[in-house]
Amino acid sequence: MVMTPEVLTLSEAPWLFTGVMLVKIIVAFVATLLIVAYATYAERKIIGRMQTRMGPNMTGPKGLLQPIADGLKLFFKEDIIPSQAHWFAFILAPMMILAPAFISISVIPFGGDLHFTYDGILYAVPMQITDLNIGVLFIVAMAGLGVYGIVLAGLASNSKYALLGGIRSTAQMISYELAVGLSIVAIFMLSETLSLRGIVAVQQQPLWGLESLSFIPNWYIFCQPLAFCLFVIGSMAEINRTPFDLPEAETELVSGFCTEYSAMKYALFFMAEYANMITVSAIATTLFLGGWGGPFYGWINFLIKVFAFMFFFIWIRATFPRLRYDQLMFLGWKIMLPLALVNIVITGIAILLW
Amino acid sequence: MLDIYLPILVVMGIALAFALGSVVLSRLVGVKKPSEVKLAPYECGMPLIGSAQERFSIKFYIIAMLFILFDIEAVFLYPWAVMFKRLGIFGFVEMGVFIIILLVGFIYVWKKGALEWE
Amino acid sequence: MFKEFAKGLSITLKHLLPGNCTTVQYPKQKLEMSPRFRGLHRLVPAQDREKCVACYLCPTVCPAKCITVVAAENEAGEKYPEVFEIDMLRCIFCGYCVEACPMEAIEMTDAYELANFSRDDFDFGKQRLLKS
Amino acid sequence: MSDQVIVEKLKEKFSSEVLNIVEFRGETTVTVKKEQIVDICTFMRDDFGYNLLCDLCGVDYLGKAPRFMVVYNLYNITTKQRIRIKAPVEEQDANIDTVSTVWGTANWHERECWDLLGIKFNNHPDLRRILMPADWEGHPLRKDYPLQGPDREPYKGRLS
Amino acid sequence: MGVEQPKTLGSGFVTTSLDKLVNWSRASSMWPLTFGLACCAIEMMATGAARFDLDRMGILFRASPRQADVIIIAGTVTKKMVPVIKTVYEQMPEPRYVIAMGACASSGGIFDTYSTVQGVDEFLPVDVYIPGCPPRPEGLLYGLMKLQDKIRAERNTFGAAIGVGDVVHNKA
Amino acid sequence: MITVNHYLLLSAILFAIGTFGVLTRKNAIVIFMCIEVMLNSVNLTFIALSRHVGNMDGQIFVFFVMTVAAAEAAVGLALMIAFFRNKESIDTDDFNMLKW
Amino acid sequence: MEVILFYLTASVAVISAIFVTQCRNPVNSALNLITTFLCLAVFYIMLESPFMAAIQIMVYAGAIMVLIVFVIMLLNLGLAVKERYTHGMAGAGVLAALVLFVSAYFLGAGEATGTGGSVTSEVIASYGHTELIGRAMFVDFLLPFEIASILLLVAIVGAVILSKREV
Amino acid sequence: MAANTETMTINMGPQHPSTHGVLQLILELDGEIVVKATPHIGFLHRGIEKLSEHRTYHQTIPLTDRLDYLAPMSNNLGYVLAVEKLLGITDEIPERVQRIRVIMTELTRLKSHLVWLACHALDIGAMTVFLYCFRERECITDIYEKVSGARMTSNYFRVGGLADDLPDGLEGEIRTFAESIPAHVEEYEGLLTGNRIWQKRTIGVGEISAEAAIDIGITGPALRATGVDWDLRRDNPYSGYDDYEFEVPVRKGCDTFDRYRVRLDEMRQSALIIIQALDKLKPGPILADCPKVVLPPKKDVVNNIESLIHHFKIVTEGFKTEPGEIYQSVEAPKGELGFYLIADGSAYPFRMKIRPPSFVNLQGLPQMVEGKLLADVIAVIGTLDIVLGEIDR
Repeated sequence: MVMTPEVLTLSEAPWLFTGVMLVKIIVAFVATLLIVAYATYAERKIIGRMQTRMGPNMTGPKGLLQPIADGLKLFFKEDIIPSQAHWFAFILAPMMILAPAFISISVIPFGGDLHFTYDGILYAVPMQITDLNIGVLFIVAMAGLGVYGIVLAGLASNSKYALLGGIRSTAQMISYELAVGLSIVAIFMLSETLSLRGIVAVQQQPLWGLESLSFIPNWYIFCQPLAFCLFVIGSMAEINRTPFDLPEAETELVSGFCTEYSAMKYALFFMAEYANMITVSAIATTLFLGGWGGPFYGWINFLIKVFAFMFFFIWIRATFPRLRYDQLMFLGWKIMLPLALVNIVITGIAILLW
Repeated sequence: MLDIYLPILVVMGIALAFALGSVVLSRLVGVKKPSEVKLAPYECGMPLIGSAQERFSIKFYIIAMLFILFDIEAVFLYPWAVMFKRLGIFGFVEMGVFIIILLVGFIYVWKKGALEWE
Repeated sequence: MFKEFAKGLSITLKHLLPGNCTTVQYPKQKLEMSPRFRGLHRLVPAQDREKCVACYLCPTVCPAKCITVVAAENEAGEKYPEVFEIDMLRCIFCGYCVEACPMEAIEMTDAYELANFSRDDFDFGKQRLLKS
Repeated sequence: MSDQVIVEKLKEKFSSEVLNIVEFRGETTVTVKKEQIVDICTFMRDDFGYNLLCDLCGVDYLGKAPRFMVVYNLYNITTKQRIRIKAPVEEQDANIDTVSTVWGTANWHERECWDLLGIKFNNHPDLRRILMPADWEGHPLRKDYPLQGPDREPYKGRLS
Repeated sequence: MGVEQPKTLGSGFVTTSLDKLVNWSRASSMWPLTFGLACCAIEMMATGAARFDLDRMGILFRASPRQADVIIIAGTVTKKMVPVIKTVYEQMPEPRYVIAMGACASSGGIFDTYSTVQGVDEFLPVDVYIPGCPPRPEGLLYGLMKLQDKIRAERNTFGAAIGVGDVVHNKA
Repeated sequence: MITVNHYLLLSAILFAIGTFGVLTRKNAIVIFMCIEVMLNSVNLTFIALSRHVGNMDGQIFVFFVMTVAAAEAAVGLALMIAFFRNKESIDTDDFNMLKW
Repeated sequence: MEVILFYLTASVAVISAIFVTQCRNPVNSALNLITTFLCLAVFYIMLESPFMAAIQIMVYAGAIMVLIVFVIMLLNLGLAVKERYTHGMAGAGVLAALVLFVSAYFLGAGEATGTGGSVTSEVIASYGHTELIGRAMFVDFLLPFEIASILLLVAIVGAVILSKREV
Repeated sequence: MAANTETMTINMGPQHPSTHGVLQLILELDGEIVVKATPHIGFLHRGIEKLSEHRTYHQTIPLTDRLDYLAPMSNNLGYVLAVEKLLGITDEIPERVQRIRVIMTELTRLKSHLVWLACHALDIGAMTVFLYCFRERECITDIYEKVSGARMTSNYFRVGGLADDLPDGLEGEIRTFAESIPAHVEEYEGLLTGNRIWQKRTIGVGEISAEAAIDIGITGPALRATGVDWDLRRDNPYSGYDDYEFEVPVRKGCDTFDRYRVRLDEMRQSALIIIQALDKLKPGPILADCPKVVLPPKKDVVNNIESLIHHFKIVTEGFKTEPGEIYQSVEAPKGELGFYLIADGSAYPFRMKIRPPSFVNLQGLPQMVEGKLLADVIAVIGTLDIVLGEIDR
């Protein structure tokens, strides 16, 4: 006999709800942390290989303990707060940049429903920390908050490099936030929802609603290729990855906004970069690649797609030089922004004509 | 309401606790040997020229300002996009007018050279 | 434009494939030194003593002035260096001493693992140079 | 135009200025008085096409009078010819006019010359020390300046 | 005279293991400052490049002294450069190490002249000297491994971190 | 039980704080921020009342308030910068160009 | 639960709002103002208006405050600005506050997330807040919406003119 | 007053990742735009010119290695040629010596250009090119090591010849390497030349006209990228360069991109020259027949008392030259490297002035970057290919 699963709610089963929630959060959090740690390792390995060298292989077996050694070392380093720095903002900045990245993870669906029976009742629990009906807006808002980390780092450090790096970075991030924010509007026109879970659900239908094409999933990458390109380029810029890594551009601004940061606070910046990379990959997966849909079991599909994105980011980093600041702004404002608007108009016309 | 937002609150708490905890713990266990030079701002090893609190170009400000205005536009676009299929051609024209008016501003800014750096 | 981007990407991807790695894993693998490599000096021993006859050519020709020789005479009336010392920290491994030595009494080995903790560890006297 | 012809013409124009002409290993060196050095250099540049000032340096002939010599190595990119001009400078109040107006490159060369040899270049736009720290005392390339500096003995081996 | 025993956490199993852990992390993740002075800097770059690959040992070059652990003085130190090096070194967080790479940094080398400092140890506490002009990349790698040995031989690193006593340097 | 009055009281408090700030501070930027506090307190009132009466109008109003706030921020701060360039100060006492 | 959350957030909001007015350093003021905004977003969520909460963060915290912080950086007001205070008009502020308190008091208590009117909690839950906003905005408030674009246009032009170098 | 409140002075270097050593630049920035750039040098001033006055001609050779440490053999060559000219033995240098010198200096040019490209690309953010270039550079250092015994400071050329002959089998290795160069250059070009980002970063950046370049004295590839067709190897040939057929790459763009392409073309030409020289390489003596200058062969020293005395005399006293002064320049990878030697008849140079190309080229930096963006400064420093070792000496 097939039972319709109950939705777990706080009011009906408070303890179970809380327990499941905590388990989900902890799993997601630990997984993210692990991916963050090993993303640094993977990046060093992959870029190393692309550059005909080995990458870390002397710390632990195959160098697998490298991220842990780095983390521990930074943990035990002396923490310098420059005397003329605005100490509160100086400490707040790395947290402000890391926290939004982690918080954004909480609305991303990793997989379909998980069914389990407790106390004789079949429950369906989505593999997602929580599904907001404004999920995408939430992420955009969090990305907006992430800017403060960099602004404050630049402002608080009382160093010219940090100031310049912070300012550059902020201008860059907000410019591309706009392009990214506008590029995904076309998705909502198609999906008619802002909930990430809803968007994934729409993408699991056959392509363009045609049953004959059912072997191709209705991923938005197929009907919104322009939006996808804009999103990927824009988010690369938003998370300061090469070729948009100007704020940290070592060869210009030493370390940009984190020039004055040492020890664990620097580690947080470092982690935030990779956490942001994961977040962005996860969002791109959800919005354009059909989330957890695919040949394997839910979250495995999801992780494969996320890792593919991350590999792409790493690959780009190994290949391309860095843009110049004015070119970056040019690209953001004069190319991506109009293109995003054009994309919206085209999508609108297409929908109206369909 | 709490059903949905409680987990976010918890995640927020955990994320902040993690960030704060690691910073504070690291500060506690790190060696502390401050000196005047160490706490001075980094300047490639040279004595400071001028103050780090110098001003920078107005252009950055223009970028931030434009961002606000276009951000508002994006904010208007979200509910519109979600409602688009239900609003139909009417909604399309409506937003078209809105975007065109804003584009006028954008083109003005472009022509004024506020987006140029050289 | 996209063609060029793709070209760049393909070049890096090609190198990702196994077999392109050029790393020599130093402590495990070591490169073979060329026979002419100018590493740590060595005083060439003769039957019962060093070949060196303390002719002072090497300290004279040394551009870094890092060789100290004090000559003495043994019972047989042969000149020998009572002190022969090279300040390894100052030595620039130019090979002039080897070139100048008429007796071929000094040569350069392929030892390059010379790093050490303090200046005192670089006390390369006659005995140490004979052994190296 | 061969070197002889150029030298003859130079002599013609600045007969009172040219002190000495030497040829050594196929290179011509003209020694001139320092007073009209800018005019001579401009003349060399404009009339003979010596548009590249390869090198400018000072030499300290300690014990001779005049003690210093400022040397200009000129090159003509079109005819691929070189010529050398030297101008003596006395030890007392060592100075000479700058040629940075003739060739821009002289700017740093002259600064270096001032820095290392203490020859002043009149009308130089920016005569500061270039290689040594701004507060350095003495001019190290002078022959009477000890190699190791005034405050240190030369290194004589580990044992000393 | 009576040498006072340095204040430490003791040498119990736990403290020793913690020390080992901290030492291990420090030895496995030495980030040098991107700081080249002269010829040796090129060999330092070559060491970082594909054939010798410093990244294998977990070594990344960091541009800001705030994030660096090791300063490799690679090249001739001139008197004009001394204040700069001092400042940069001072701005590195503890624990910090100094490697004098090459003859010039170690002792002045061939440049026994007015403008050159005769060895960086005149003003910095050098941990490892690497002779050579310039040393081979393997020489630098060997020097870095020597430094790792030195770090691993340190005692009371954990104690010093939590504010009990200072690091005791044992002979490696 | 949180009633609409709670929200209204809170927004009154915030408004008062904002007003106080506007009236006592001299730093134009701080005054600007205080104005933002006041605007937000009004927004809170709008939304609370809109929910109270079960009508979307208030929320739409908030939307427009935000738009106006954004425009105001852009223009206001631009004014401030323009002023600062002339006077090297953003003290309101120096805003005396319009004094009669 | 909700009550605790309300009071907690409310107190944070009020305290940070006070700090906004009292901090000597504009940077601190700005940081506190961000906190106030975030608290208000929490209230909006409690009032079942998640879309408003999101745009509160996006527009206020994410955009307007960035601009303010930029200006603070731009004008180099980061550290120790000497400032005079006037307390002469403080009385007016207190008076304003009193008026508001009284008016709030006389309004009478009622359900915050009301059951009355057409937009009930159930409607929001089923139809979606964003959709409701969209409908209201693009059907009922068409003209203000278009006028908003003109306002933004004017703001763009004004701000560019004001901040251009020639002025 | 209002005008200068918006500039910001920042200090780039001496400890900065992209100043290629210890250059210090004081930049006045208006936003991202450089209003004024002032280079400060001298942080690596080691006193080589002064030191050479206290070393014999022979002992000065290792000093020249350390001038432009990216191209040690070019410096060796310049110095050795200068001393040979001073001694008047230029015509007595055996052909094999000249050929080997050409091979080694062209390898050096490749080596220097590889490091330049590596750093230039890294500065602009293409870090993979850096590693590829160093991979090829390792081949050259291997050749260096096999020839001279050191990877960098070769100290291989001697006045009147070479320290040693090429080891057996190395000719083949050099040939293989030289033949592989075009393919490698293709690879770098694949990553950079066509890449839009690279083009955007380099085209029109750091422009300087030919007139300005000559006025400042810029030489080498930087001058050739402004359209001036001048190469000392062809125009004032030395060491038998007139024997080879090669093109002098010239471009007219005056910008960073053209400087980049000129250097890449030079790399290809260098490979051609190496192959030609290898083709023409015949066995022969590796030292000139000038017993007063060159050391006698080692086996004679041991067996022949006359040679031994001779050996002692040259080593202890050094060789003496006629008094006189000469200026000898070579086309180093960075431009015209000149040695101005004054001899007073003793075994020591009376005055050695080095004309370092980077020193002069660096003077053009302010002109090239003022009015440009901060990131362009990095690109321009990279494209000037400066080496502080020879700037500061």
